[in-house]
Amino acid sequence: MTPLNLFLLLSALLFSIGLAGALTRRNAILVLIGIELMLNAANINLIAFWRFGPNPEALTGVMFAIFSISVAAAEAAVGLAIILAVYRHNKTTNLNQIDTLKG
Amino acid sequence: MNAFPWLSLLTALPVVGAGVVLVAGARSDRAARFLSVGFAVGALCIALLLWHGFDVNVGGMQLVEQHAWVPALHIQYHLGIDGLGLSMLLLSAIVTLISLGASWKIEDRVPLYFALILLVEACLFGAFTALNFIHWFTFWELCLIPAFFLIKIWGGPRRTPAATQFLVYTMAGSVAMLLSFLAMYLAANTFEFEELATIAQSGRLLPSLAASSSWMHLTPEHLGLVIFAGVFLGFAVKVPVIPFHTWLPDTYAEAPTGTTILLTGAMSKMGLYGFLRILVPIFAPQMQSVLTPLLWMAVATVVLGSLSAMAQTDLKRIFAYSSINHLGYCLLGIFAAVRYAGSDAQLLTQRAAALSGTMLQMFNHGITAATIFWFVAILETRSGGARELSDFGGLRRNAPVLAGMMGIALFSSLGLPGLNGFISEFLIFKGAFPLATWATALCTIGLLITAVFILNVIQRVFSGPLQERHSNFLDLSGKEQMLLAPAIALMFLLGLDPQILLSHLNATVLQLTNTIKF
Amino acid sequence: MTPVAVDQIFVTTKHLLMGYVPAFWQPLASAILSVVPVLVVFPALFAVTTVLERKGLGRIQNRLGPNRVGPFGFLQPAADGIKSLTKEDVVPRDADKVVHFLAPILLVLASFIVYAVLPIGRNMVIADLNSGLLFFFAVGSMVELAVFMAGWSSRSKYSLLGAMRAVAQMISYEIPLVLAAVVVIMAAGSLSLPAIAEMQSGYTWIWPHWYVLTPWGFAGFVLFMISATAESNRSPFDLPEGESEIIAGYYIEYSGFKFALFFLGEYLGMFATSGLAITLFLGGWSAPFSFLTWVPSYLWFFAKLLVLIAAFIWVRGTFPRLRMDQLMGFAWKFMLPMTLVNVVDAGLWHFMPSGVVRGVVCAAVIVIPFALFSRRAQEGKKLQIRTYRYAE
Amino acid sequence: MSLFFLITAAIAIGGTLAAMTRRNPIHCILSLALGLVGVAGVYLALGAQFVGFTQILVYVGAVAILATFALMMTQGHIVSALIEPRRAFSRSSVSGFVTAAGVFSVLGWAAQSYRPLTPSTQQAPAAGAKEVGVALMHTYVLPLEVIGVLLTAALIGAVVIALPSEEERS
Amino acid sequence: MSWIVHNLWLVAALPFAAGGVISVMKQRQRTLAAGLAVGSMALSFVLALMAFVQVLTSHGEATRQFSNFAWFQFGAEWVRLGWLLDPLTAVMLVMVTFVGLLIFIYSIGYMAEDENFKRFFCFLALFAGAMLGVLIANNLLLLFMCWEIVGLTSYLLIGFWYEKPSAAAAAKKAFIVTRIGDLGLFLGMAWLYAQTGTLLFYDAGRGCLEANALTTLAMHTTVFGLTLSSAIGILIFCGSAGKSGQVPLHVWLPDAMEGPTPVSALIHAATMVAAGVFLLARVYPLLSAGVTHGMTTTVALQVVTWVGAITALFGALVAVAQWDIKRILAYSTMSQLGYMMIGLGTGGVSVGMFHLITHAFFKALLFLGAGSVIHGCHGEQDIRFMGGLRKAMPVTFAAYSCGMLALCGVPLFSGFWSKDEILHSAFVWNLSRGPFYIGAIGALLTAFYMTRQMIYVYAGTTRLAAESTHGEHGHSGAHESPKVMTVPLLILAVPAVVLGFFGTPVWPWFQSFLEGDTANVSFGALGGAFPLMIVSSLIVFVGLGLGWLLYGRKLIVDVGALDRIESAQPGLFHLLSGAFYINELYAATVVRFTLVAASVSAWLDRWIFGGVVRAISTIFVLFAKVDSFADTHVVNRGFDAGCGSVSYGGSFLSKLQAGKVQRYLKFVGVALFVAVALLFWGGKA
Repeated sequence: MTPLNLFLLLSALLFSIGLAGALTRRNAILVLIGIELMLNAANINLIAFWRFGPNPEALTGVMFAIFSISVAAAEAAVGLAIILAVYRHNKTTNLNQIDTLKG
Repeated sequence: MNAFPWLSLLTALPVVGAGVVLVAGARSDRAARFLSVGFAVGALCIALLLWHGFDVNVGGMQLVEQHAWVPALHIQYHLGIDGLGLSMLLLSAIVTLISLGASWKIEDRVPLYFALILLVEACLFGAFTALNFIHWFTFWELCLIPAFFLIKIWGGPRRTPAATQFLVYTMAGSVAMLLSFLAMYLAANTFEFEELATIAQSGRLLPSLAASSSWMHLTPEHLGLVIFAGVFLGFAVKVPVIPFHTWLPDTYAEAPTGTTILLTGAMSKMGLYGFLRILVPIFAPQMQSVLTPLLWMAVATVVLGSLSAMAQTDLKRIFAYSSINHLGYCLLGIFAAVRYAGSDAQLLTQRAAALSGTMLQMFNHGITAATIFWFVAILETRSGGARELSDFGGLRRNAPVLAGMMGIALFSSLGLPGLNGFISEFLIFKGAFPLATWATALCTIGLLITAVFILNVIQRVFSGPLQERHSNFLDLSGKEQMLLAPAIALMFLLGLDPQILLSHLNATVLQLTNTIKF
Repeated sequence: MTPVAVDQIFVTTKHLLMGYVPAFWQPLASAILSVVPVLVVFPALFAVTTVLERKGLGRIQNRLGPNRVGPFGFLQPAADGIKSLTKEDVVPRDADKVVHFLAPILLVLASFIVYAVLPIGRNMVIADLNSGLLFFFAVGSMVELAVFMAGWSSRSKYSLLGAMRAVAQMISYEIPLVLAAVVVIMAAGSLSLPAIAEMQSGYTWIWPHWYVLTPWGFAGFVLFMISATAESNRSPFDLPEGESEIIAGYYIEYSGFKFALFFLGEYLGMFATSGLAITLFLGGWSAPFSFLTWVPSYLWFFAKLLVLIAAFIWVRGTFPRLRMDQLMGFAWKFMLPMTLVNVVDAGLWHFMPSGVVRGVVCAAVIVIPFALFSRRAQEGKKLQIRTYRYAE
Repeated sequence: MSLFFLITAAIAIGGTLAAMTRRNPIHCILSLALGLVGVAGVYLALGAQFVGFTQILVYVGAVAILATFALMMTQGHIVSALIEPRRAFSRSSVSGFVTAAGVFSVLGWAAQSYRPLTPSTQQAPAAGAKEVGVALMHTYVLPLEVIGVLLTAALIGAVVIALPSEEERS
Repeated sequence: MSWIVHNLWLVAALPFAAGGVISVMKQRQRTLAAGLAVGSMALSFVLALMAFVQVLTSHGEATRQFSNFAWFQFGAEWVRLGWLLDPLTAVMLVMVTFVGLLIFIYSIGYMAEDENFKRFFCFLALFAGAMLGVLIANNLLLLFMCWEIVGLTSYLLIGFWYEKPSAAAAAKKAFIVTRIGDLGLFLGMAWLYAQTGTLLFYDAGRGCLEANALTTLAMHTTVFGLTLSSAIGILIFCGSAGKSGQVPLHVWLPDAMEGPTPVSALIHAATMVAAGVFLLARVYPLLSAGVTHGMTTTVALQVVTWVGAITALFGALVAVAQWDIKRILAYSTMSQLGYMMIGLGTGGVSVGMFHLITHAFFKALLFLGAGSVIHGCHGEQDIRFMGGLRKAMPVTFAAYSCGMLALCGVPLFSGFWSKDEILHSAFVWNLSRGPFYIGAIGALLTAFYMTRQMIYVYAGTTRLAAESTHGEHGHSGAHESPKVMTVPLLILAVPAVVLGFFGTPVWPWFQSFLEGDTANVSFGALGGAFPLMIVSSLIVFVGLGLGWLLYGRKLIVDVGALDRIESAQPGLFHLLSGAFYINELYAATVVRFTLVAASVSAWLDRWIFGGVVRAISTIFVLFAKVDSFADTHVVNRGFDAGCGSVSYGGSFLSKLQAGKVQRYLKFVGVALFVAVALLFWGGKA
């Protein structure tokens, strides 16, 4: 069990927690939060691999994490805006009641 | 002088100006006009400062600014000027002022108009200082956008098709050029003009082209020709070279006259600048191998341009074609200069003469054509928009000063000695005659026809009995005379002492002369 | 004792004390030795400030202010403290008790943590992080969360409204706040606050190298202070508390010591942002003239801090409160563009050769847009003395 | 294996677990903020100081606040409506937990059995503001610009999407 | 070198400066304008005299002095300009400044009533400056520049009464026709420059008219077997043919009489048209380069001679049948210019130049006389409406007679000596006698048409009162002109009579002067020339007699009466009066061709070049249409059919699409589980 494995394990755990939340919660906002959590777990992976990787001077993992955070922020903004719009339309954020995409 | 990024400042100034004009001009059209002139004067001052600080003994680039832009693609922010670039900067600055002067009477959406003009100026500055293809190409294309809107919004009755034609046609040329440059990038892995020229002159370009893009199994020579044709097309449309000129008369005629001034005075020089900066150093062997058709094109541009001008009755169309004709001489000079001349010192001198003449002609034509269109704008304003030859006649009675000053400008365009046009045409013919004898001899027809239609304009507009409806035609006011006088004075100055300009161009000419290798 | 020794007296004392601590405990001891003085000094300053503010406002409003407790009322804070400690701690029945309890704590905590990176004197900083400024803003943003928690957990319309107002306002003004600070980062090339302060500690003849003395620095300072005022919800941007509309905003349902904690948190935040402004623009702990360097650096820091606090008080006593739309419009239409222009200006400053020309050009670049924006802002508005018309 | 890492990892796990299990969404968001602070701590433990502070600034300062705002603007006024019913053992929940557990099992197994091909350098490299800035302005300038465009687009897009439509406003 | 050589440019610069100053003056500052112009011209005259004296007092090589300077650079080379003082320049300078000065003075009277008085003097001064610039230039480029400015001022002056459409058209015609010739000159110049690397005439052995360059030029042959020097010479001759109104570029000269009469006198008789001859004289070394002992002439000189001969005859013939007093003189000028060309081609510089100088004086005299007549007759120019002016204008008549006799070549008058010398050299030309015979016929015709004109204008009684098409002034009767006009006439009459004595065969001072020698009196030379003198005198008298016979015996009284020749040979007369219909020929060929070419070019532009562009755009539009057609009718229809079956299958799959986002996510999660599991267990195994 190296430190790297420990970080990866943590990341896997956070990822799974996020996934569980995203799968079981009914509130769209919380589902979104779960997804954010999964992104964070991925970021931990990036940083960990950077830190314990063969070439940490390149800062590749850090850069990737920064960009990932930026993208996550953008995603959150747009996602929440969409939830707002959907709420205005359906008067609910319960995902069980939002199924207009039904085939 | 060297540490400070003067060229960036020069390019940025009109952009800032455009912003300020837009914001501050929102309330008062007058403020917009004066502010834009203020910024244009500022740009001219910087250009003059550059002129003053320029080292005339250096043939290469000066005031170089070089920073990595997108390092992964070898795109650089690379600025610099040599004599040619410097003269073009000065020309752009002057022509912009003339354009602003001629646009003074614009009443519709004034701040936007003047801001767009300043944007065009910025793009011109950018294009004339850029030394990296991507950087240069950005400005080259960016230039079209304000020009497009200027035509589209303030143009004549048929402005929409004209603007569209202008945009699409020049875009088509640019796309061809872009493709060619991408191919060269694949081969040479650089967008730098100077590096490309070095590679081409050492003969390494064609083999690597063939290696990197072996398209349809062409031989390296043919591939080189195809690449050359792409770049040539881009410039040929811009200059324009007959038969790629059909956008020009419509555009010039429909554009507001202030814009026409910019188009003919400065933007058409972008094409010739490209010929001298890019085509000649990189593609001299290709040009040499298709020299005969090229010379035919130059002759066609000169002769057909002038003949078509003769057949027109609309003043703006006449001078639009006249512009084609005058730029044809530049083409003649450039094409003659790339003729294989071995190492005969005598012929090298001819080449230098042709190139000097070409650069001088670019400047002179800019000044003269811009001034003539300014006069056309004045005529147009005073006659309530009339531009047909038959609308005028005998104006000299009411407006002797206008007739005199416009006459000087017209005779300058005709190539009268003592005015600026003559020296450049003489140098071109002097240099081109021994290098491309028959083409040069044919081009003299153009000189004659030019005289015919210009005298025709003078006769139809200023001579003969005065038409009834122009009985209240006003002569130039004192203010207008003051504004026009510098342009006229410049014509005399350059006609009598061309050394002013040539001293700055000469080192560049020598360098260019020596870089043409086969 | 030499001036240097006086200047470094706290540092040397700490090192001296550290010598008596076993190696294993040294990190902890060092932290305690650094943190405890901060925990003592700034609440004390809070106490002094409240009485100063009340007296100052009183003078501005042509009354005396507190004058009953102690000489000139200077023991008023002590009285207030005792009062708030002994008051009943009321928690609304419907309130979310845990969050209601955590909110003031988080607020004060966040306000305290930011002092970790603030240099209050030469070599006097708790943690010299190389991303110190980022740390400051990152932790500062937690305050918003605390405010929201307070407002939401109270289950009261007023407090929720106040919280939403406060959060919207703080988010809006955080952008100009950070952008105003960016110019300093550009100039100093560092995010470390001690390094930024060090950069400004030189002198030309007698004049210091403070950033506030450059065109962009001056503009940045003014913009920063405006944003900081809004960020700490102080007048004239104190809408979240707007007594006349929502009584006291997000801490309306708090009482007793929790209420006092909110008060403390607000003032600590104000001190912290003022301290940051001092560090970024006013040269931190450096003396204003080269011949005054013998005065210990921490004294300079606190002197500047007091001046800025006085300015806050003065502003509070002078300006009327803004309307919500004015507040937001001001943030997005004036502050944001101006800070962006200021960033450009700082870049220009960096690339131009130094000299009078640079000063003039850079000043013009910031003054002209300022004139244009403010004229644009006043367009179509009749500016005249308002006559109040009472409700009919 | 520092104490610091253990504490932050515990905060992260605890916070996120709470975020995903609390019934009151506000509590969820607040716990999430706590959990993400923990994650930021993990970053710090890994030596990525800049990323850590950025994490706090972005997630605690922006995303969490944004989420609360969204919550307030959807059902914030009805507190009871926010609270989700207890239905931990409904069919869909169980299947969701099972899926997540399955994913965790494979990921965790992969994580603990991973062995790097090349050994790591022992010394943690500097990843402070300066280094990150230099890298952003040189090697990663194109991605940076792309991200800038993306954020601008997201900003505009979010505003446009969230704007009430014409008839709703009138 | 003396002061005057260094400052020779002042001669040209002074009138230029005067012109420049006048151009910016107010319209009403008439006296000042005239004073400035005349004053500058007088100063130039003084300078010209100084130059003349300078040349006169120097000997041998020193007679040719020059001063060069650098103008501008291209590449490694500099273009250098300079001025030159040699006998040719000196003589021309004195002639031009003297005649010019007199004509300036004359103009004060002639133009007194014109509202554009100031502008007139401005143009005159500019013209004088440019003309003097042509004379002093030591560089073909500088010469060409001044040459063009001369053309411009000529254009401006012909079109001086711009409101008259005919004047404006004539001005344009003059400029364009001369420019055709100038283009030849331009090309010749470019060629010469390319070959010799310099355009300086004399540059201490390196000039293009000096031995080194000429030897090279004469050695190489180029197109049509011409030597380079001849080919360039012929191109240069194009220029001088245009300027000097030689066939076939003569058409502008008669039309140029639309300008004010002093202009006709100054520009189109005395100076500018002579500039063509001067140019040839200047580049004579080039034209004659390669003349070996065995051969006396070159192709270029032959061309010059024959063109001159044709022009001489042509002008004389046409002049016979003209009614306009100035047109007669114009065609006469053409004819005389032809003589000069013959002289230059056969006899060399001195022969041609001698006639140029004498002609300048007597033709200026004749034009000014004609101007005086027109002035006296209130603007009437048709000789049929004149008559009997001998009594009304005695001074003019006397002066005019001198000029007429000199032009006819009556013995002892100046024209006699110069024309005789031309005929002599043509006679001894060893290639052909053709030019001599043509010249002799021309001389006969000259005497004839001048007699006709004299009789029409001065003899008999006045016909001015009769119904006139032009006499809108309403005055009746002619009057003598003011002193300011007649005095120059009288002054000019003197050289018209006596100038010839400076170049008689006995004492060929002028010829020697031009060649830098001193002249000796030798009556022996007379012996060789004497028989020819007798013959030419006879020819002149025959011409005079013929004229008197036809017109003098019975004077014309009726305005509408037919000309004597017209009544006898109407076809011939109309051919002559229509100037052989050359104008019409040009209109039908060259001009029409150009116009057609212009419209063809415009058509090309519109339909071919533009058409291609339009065609391409149409093709694209067509493509788009075809595509959309295919889309709607082919693809969509087929697609619809296909879709039916697909949607049937899809309806089954769509059951999976419950629209529940989380269900999708669950699928993804399961997929992830499976994928990772496969990856690890499958990949490791």
